[in-house]
Amino acid sequence: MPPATASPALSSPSPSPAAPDKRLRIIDRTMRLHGYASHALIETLHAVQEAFGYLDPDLMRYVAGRLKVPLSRVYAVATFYHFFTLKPPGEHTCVLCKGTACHIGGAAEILRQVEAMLGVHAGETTADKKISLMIARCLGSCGLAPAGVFDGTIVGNLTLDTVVNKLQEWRSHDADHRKSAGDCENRDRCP
Amino acid sequence: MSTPSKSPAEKMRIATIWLDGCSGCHMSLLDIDQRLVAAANRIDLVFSPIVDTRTYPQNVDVCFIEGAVASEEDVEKLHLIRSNTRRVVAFGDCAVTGNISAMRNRFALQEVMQRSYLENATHQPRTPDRDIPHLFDKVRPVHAFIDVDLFLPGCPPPADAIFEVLSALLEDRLPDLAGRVRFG
Amino acid sequence: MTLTIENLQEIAKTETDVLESYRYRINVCVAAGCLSCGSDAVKASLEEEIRRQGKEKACRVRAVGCLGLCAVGPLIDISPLNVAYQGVQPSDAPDIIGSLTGAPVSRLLLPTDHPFFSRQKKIVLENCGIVEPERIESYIAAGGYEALYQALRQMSPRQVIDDVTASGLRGRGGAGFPTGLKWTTVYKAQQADKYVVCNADEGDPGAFMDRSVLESDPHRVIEGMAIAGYAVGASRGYIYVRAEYPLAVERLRRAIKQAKQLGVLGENIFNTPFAFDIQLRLGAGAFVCGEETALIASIEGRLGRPRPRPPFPAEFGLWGCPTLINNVETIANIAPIVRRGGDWFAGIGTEKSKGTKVFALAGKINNTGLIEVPMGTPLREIVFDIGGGIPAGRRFKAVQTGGPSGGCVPAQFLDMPMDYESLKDVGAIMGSGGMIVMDDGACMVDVAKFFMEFCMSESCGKCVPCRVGTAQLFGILERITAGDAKIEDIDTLKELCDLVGAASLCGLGQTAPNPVKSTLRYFENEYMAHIRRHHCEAGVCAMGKAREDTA
Amino acid sequence: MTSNASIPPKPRTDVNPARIYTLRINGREDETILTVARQNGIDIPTLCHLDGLAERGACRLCIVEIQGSPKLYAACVTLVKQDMDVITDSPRIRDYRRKILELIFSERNHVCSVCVVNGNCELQNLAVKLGMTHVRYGYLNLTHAVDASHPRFSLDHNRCVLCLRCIRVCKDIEGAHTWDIAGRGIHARIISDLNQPWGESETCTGCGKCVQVCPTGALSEKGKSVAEMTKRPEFLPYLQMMRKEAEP
Repeated sequence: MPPATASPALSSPSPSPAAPDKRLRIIDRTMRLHGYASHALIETLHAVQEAFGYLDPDLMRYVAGRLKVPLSRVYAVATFYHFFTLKPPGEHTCVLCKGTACHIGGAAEILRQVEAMLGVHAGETTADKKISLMIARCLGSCGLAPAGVFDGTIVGNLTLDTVVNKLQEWRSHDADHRKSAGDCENRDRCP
Repeated sequence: MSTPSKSPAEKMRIATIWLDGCSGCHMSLLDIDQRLVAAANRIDLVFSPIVDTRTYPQNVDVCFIEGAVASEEDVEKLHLIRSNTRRVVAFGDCAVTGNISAMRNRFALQEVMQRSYLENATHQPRTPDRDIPHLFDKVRPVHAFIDVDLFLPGCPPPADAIFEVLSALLEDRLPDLAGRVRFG
Repeated sequence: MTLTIENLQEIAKTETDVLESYRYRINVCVAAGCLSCGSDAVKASLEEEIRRQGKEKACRVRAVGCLGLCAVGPLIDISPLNVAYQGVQPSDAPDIIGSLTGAPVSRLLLPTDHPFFSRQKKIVLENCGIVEPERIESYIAAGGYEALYQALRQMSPRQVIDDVTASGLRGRGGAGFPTGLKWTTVYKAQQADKYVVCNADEGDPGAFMDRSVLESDPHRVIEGMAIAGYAVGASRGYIYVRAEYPLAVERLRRAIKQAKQLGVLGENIFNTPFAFDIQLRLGAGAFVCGEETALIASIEGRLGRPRPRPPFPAEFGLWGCPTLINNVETIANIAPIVRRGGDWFAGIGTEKSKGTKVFALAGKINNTGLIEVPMGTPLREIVFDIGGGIPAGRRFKAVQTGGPSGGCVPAQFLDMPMDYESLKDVGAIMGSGGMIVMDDGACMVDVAKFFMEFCMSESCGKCVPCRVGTAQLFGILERITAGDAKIEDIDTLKELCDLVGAASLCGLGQTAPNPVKSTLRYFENEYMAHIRRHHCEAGVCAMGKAREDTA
Repeated sequence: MTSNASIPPKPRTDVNPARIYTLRINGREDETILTVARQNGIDIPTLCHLDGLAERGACRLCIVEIQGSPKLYAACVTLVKQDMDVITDSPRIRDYRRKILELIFSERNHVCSVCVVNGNCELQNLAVKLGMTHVRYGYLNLTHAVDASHPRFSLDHNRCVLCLRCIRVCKDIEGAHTWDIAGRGIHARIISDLNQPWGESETCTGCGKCVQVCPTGALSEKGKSVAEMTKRPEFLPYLQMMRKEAEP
């Protein structure tokens, strides 16, 4: 992949990949709010991930150019902090908490079984791009251990059955509704 | 099992062995050259790839172990050596660190076998599966399995260092390896 | 234009009058714990039911913060009836609203004389479950921002610091450094620009005290920071909060906005020259950013790798300026101390550990949730009286405090007072207040392995002892729990613990061996059983599998 | 085996009798312990330190004791103070240093015998200097790649000790900041730009400073075989001095 532009890190970035996006404006706003200072890097990456779901290389390049931060530094920050992900998430995200209380409550076994069921390791997305399986260090919901987050909703007192049911629901629900919900941008907000 | 102490006239019983190595350390041993001849009348080489003994004897004073540990068979040998030898010397980098032999550790054993016996084979590609010892997933140094009394690193260890160790053992003193050895 | 104390009092009065105009105030917990059990739906259905029964004039539903007993959420409490309900479902709304004038709904009743409530002493959490976290008026009605007024208008910075020093307050983030001393250092630093940072990067797995405070009483943190800013001479503050706490982030954002609108943040606060502004910074999933120098690096948008200290942040911190860094709970103690005086605070707790401590009870304990007790409260009282003991008739084995930097306290120390020194004596630490209770179903080697895996994956990788040492330690623990270890591995384990603890650059590495050291100290027999007999008494470790694989 | 009176105890080659060097500070307070020690002819081993680069205090090989404190201090980042008594060498420090070095060796694939800098390697020399004859910890056998995409240089992650000299020289001296470190903990590794192959880096000037300062064979010149590569980081203090001169 040869460099696309002559001075890449500092070139004025061509708004990038998927679409000429409203989402880019959110990112721009975050940077503007911080006066395009290099110390806004983490805040900006948060905005990118919030808007796009992950940190796309082209977007990292874009942010690097705007904030005048070296490319390698952007990549370093993006990979140092585990909250950031460089891969697009699946349609659904299942986060299992691996905190102490959840561990004592049997989270490790649930995770093991779910990994086996989905055929992926934590941090990966199923081949059909349907489900991303993630782990959290601690959700701070220790009173409800074992806990997890299913598409943004915290669920407590998990058992293997509840997790498996939820995952199967995602799978079958989508199989039934694939066509009808096809034009909806965010499936979960569809009526 | 106790051994009577030796009078100076008595010869020191020495053994050497190859596990997973290239024999380079043994070559270096021979590089001691004429000094070896001088030492010869105080040494009895009781077991070695370069002498014609089949079984490891008892009451060995010193064993030089060349090579890393890669199989069940190697471990059996090590235990046999350890229980019949007063002092064990890890002889050369493979014995001390795993060295070249352990470079396969980064790959799965299956991959390594595939590459060496099938992909790179020019004649009758076939993975050996009979009458050979079971290979470990990871190659490890000697001290991962038995106590080692002296480490003699180097690939190979220089003849001078080997001679110093031999002399020290004969003179019942600590070898002075400072400046004489290094890894590699 | 600028806010006066009269304005404040007026807001408080209006708020109280409005509230008292309702005959019943139904307080629904909307902190994360109860929200995840559906308390927002409960709130909606209660409001719907009130409309349906035409009781809008008599009842008001309030969204309040954490009521503490997360185990049985969603929780609601009804004042002035002094009735609390647990495990409330939306379908219960008709019964609840219908019973307001009669007998309470017995199937949902949560006894309010329950030791869980009666044995606690609340300072940090005094507003939790009382004020509405999303409304500044509610906080003001509870006496909020009076302490700030008092500090700005009636005290010199030196006097504020003297009060904090006299209170004996020590850092609640873990190390227990005297707060007054820290404030004094920043106060004395001769530099125009100074900063106050609130460390809300609650990273210890098993700790959720800070989360609850932020979600339930965010203005308390803002007020504490502003007072701190006045005392040390800083005009800007940052709250570094975990991105994993979206609700806390949202409520903090709202609270900061409200505070600015009202004028308790901004220029000329309470008509004084003092100006203070607070910004939020989101953490991004790195435990090491709880370390002060790493936290500063992260606020500056850099990699959260600690740097050697000295210089300490109090002298050389954010952008090279003197910086005061205090944890959420520490800051939440400030307003009450200013309001009621350092001596009052110093009258609570033990000789060297003053005040109260919030603990997050979790693990194998009946009443999981958040509690606040005076320092020095015996562990037994916490576990068995307040916590309600161990479920399913099992035996108490140990409690783990201090997370990955802490240790475990076995049963023989159940009568120990919970304070900084006593915990240190038995090889644990106070830490931030996470308390994981373990029953006889927990394998202590597995627990040690769990924490070492945590430290290994949270190590920033800068210094060798921590980066490689934790990986080596984890490897050995993995071999032990797989039944694949030799007896000499125990020596290597101890030796590595010593090395990593002594030679690592920052607190993460220096304390990473603690869970291993502590479990070795009290449960070495379990390690031995794993190694010698390939036996895990708790049945947690799958020892057989490893042996089959090698066979 | 029963012991026999005539057999001396096991000869141990992994420990050398240590002398304790104490350095008493009086005078300037703006220099590090390392600098003052070296000015006084006292040797303290280092790895991440390099004259001319900003200090990191990361490898921990230069740890020393300060009289009156139970803690250990990295000599490269600790400033001297009046009346400070520094112990730069003692059995305890020696023991820790050797163990730290063992940890480094256990981390990646440091096989000297097939290394391009065999005989000219700082890591290899440290093993000799600290009397480290073997590694008692299990090897971690991490799998890392080799990046040979650059026309003149190559990067073998397996030989990297994460001293970050390359990052510092590229950022502070060359000003390109091509290198940085991705990930964290045991998974941390050097990357160029957005984790692109080095040869495709858009910011690398190809100056080769990183190669010269690398203490091991991780960064090397192409075309060099085993033991053929030597590094010359001596240019650094000179460059630093000249840059300072050039400043207005």
